[in-house]
Amino acid sequence: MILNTDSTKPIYIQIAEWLEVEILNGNFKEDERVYSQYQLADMFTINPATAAKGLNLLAEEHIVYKRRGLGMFVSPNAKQAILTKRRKQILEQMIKELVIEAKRLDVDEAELIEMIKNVRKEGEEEQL
Amino acid sequence: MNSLLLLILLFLIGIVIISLFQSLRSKITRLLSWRLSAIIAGLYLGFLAMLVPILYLLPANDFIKTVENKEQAISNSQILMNDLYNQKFPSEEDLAKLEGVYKNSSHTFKVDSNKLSINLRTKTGSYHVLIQEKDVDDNEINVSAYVTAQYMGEVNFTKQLAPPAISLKNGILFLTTPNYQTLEFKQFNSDFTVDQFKHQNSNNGLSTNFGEQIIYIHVPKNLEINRDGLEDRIQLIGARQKLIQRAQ
Amino acid sequence: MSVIQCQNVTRSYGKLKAIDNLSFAIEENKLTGLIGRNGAGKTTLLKLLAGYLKPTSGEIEVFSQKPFNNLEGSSKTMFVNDTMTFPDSFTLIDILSEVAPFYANWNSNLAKGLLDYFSINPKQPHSKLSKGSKSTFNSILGIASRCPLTIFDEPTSGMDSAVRKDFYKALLKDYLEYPRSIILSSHLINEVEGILEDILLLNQGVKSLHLPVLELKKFAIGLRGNAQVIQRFVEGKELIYQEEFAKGYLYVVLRSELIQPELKLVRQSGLDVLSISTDDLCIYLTAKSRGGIDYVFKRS
Amino acid sequence: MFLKEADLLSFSFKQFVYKLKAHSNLLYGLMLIQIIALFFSIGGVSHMSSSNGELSVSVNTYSASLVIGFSFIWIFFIGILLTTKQYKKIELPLVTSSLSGNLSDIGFLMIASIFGSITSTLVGVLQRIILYISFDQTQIIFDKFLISFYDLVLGIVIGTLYMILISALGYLIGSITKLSMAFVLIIPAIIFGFLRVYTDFFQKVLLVYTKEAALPLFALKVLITVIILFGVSSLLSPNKEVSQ
Repeated sequence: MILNTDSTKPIYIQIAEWLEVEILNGNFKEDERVYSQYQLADMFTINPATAAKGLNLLAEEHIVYKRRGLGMFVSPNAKQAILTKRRKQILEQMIKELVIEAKRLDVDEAELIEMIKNVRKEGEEEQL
Repeated sequence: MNSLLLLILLFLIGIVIISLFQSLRSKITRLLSWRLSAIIAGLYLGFLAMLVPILYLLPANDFIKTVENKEQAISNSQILMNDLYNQKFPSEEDLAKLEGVYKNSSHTFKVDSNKLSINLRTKTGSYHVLIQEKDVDDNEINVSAYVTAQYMGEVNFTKQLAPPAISLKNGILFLTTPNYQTLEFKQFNSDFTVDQFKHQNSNNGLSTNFGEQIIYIHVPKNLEINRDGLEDRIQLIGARQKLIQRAQ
Repeated sequence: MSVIQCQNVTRSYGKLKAIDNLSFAIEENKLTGLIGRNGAGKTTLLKLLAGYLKPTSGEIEVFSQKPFNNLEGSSKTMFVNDTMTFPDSFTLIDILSEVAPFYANWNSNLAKGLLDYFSINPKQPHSKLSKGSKSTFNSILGIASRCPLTIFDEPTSGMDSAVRKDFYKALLKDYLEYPRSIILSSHLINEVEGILEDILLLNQGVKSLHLPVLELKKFAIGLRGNAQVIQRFVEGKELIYQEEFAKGYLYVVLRSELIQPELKLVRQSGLDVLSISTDDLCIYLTAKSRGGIDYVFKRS
Repeated sequence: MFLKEADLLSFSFKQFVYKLKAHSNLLYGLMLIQIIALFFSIGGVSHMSSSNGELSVSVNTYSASLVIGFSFIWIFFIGILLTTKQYKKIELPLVTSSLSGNLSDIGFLMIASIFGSITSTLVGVLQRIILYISFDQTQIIFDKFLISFYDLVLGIVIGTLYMILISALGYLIGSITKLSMAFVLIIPAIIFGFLRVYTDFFQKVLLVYTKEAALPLFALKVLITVIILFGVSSLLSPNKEVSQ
């Protein structure tokens, strides 16, 4: 996995997000040990301190929990926590930007909803 | 001052060689790893070390050996010369026995005249001619050439001298010194490092001791001897011989 | 425990002060980047730390000892730079085995493995290597020596980008396996940023900042928009960088803490709030004159 | 915690081994110079002849003295060479301090001196064999043709002592020149100047060594001088920064 070092998004957040995706995809089950900071550092060629920061971010959000001496484990309800967080933070932020952009482009609310519906429909068709 | 100049010259040669080598080195030694250098060093050392037993095994029979008693030989020669100047003449038997004196050559001639004159064609004054009358008249002239000890440094080269050419013609005995002779020797010295600690005064100035030649001529009884102009170099030993023997 | 402690270190060459009153400390087992532009004094500082040079004034302690002419210090320090010389009588593979006895933690397999991986012919002398291969080889020595303090001075100069990436990967992997204090100097921060823990930014011999990389991201913030509006917010505040990119439009960079309380207000007044990449931040911090290259063109 | 002296010695020794391998190719210089000296001395180092009117006797004297002398010059230059930047630079990637660097240099010079002395003395044997083959053997004076084994060993020991002394001198001169390049000009000027003005004094100093006929005393003199020369060289260098 290649990190985007040019991005203004800090690497540790990219790490945290990547771990969240792994959990969402079911690659880590509840109470399963996630990668240690050193494994992450090795995998992404990043400083272990950066990796640790990413893990701590997840710990603060109770997506993972620490067992002393054993490492970080996926919290029960981690998936739910991620979903909630992402909905709350990321989706809301995106929608905010979407609304602002729509305003700039003179797209009214009904039109915007219609566009969203269309995109969703296309996505479902592709999946089939 | 001269040796200082030589030293500086050696120094300069050293500099030139080393700097030359340095510039070459960068090109050559790329190929020469330390392993190769070590091997070459070992071979060089081993080769040189191997030469030591070889040196000891070399047959040294032909070498000039300086085992003779040089001091004795030289002093014998000197005493002999003194005796000659003092008109004390040894008999030929004594002369031949004397250490350091070497018989060069001997000739026998038939007398071809009732007179004998001597033509001494020598380049140096180191020829002494002794003429002794025999007890009998056997019509023969016996000529022997002797040479006293000759040294250069420790090397006795007495035996390497060519004898004078001697011939008799019409009552004239020709004594001719040989052609200019050159003798060469090779001497090995210990290195200056060792010299310093070998308590010997190895002053490199080798002293040379040229010897003298004595021509002993036995003539038949009653042969007339003509030694005009050469009285000091040609001595007649006759009746006086016995006197000398008694004195000894 | 501090591995390196510098107190008011100055080092001058004649009148020029290459290092000017520098004080900092580096903790054990950290991977620190020494960042600065060409001529910022990076190499001088590293030579001071490695004990090649003596400070003109001030105190340097490496492993609690003065590094200059210090055998014990030298045994714990490896200084990789592009002037390392090895005798021509050694091939590269010889060098690896000859240098090994000097360093207690030397990892011979790693050294040979890396030499093999980077496919440098091990049967040639060091002086025949190309610049890139030389850098690679020296870096291999730096990694394999596993010295408690390993210093790399511009280790990647001459390497192609694939080798660079591999080198950083190798360095990080070995660092994870065998943690030690590493200083890595570079003028290209975005290349090393990821693997660093701390950054020491040097500007003309003076310390610009010494921070964990993670904090560097939040260190400064950029505002963009109407010049008059911006002026209202930044009045009296120290700016790191400022650029008038179009008439009436201004782009300024300043320390985040100065503007943090008003950030909401800033956003509401229609200004763009931008985060600054470490790369840009370092450029801004070490710029010779405020305004950048554009300033030169505007003046002429 | 470790003993610092043991540390210094162990690192100096490691450096010495490293340098022994690193500078191994300096040996070719020695070999070359010895071979050249051998060629020069095959003609004889001195020639004596005397003659009277009918006879000229000459003695050519041979010895390996020239070879030894050339080797002395070689070691002198090696002494200087080791102090040069080019040669000092190889210490840098190693664990080093100026003292360990000096000690390893001294170790190298000693080995070089021993090697130089052994080979140059043995070249004397080679010379004898070459001359034995090429000359009429009836011209060779037996005396001293065979070097006694004792003389060989003695020659090697004395040669080694001299070479160490000379290398220490070269090393000191090199170390002084490292302080400032000005000394490159000043030192020869001083040496030649003093040689002219204080010739007697220099000769006396030289005689202290060359006229000492007691081996233990000579060894002692050389040892003390060498310690002083190397000591001064070592004292000169610690404040020297590494310039590249």
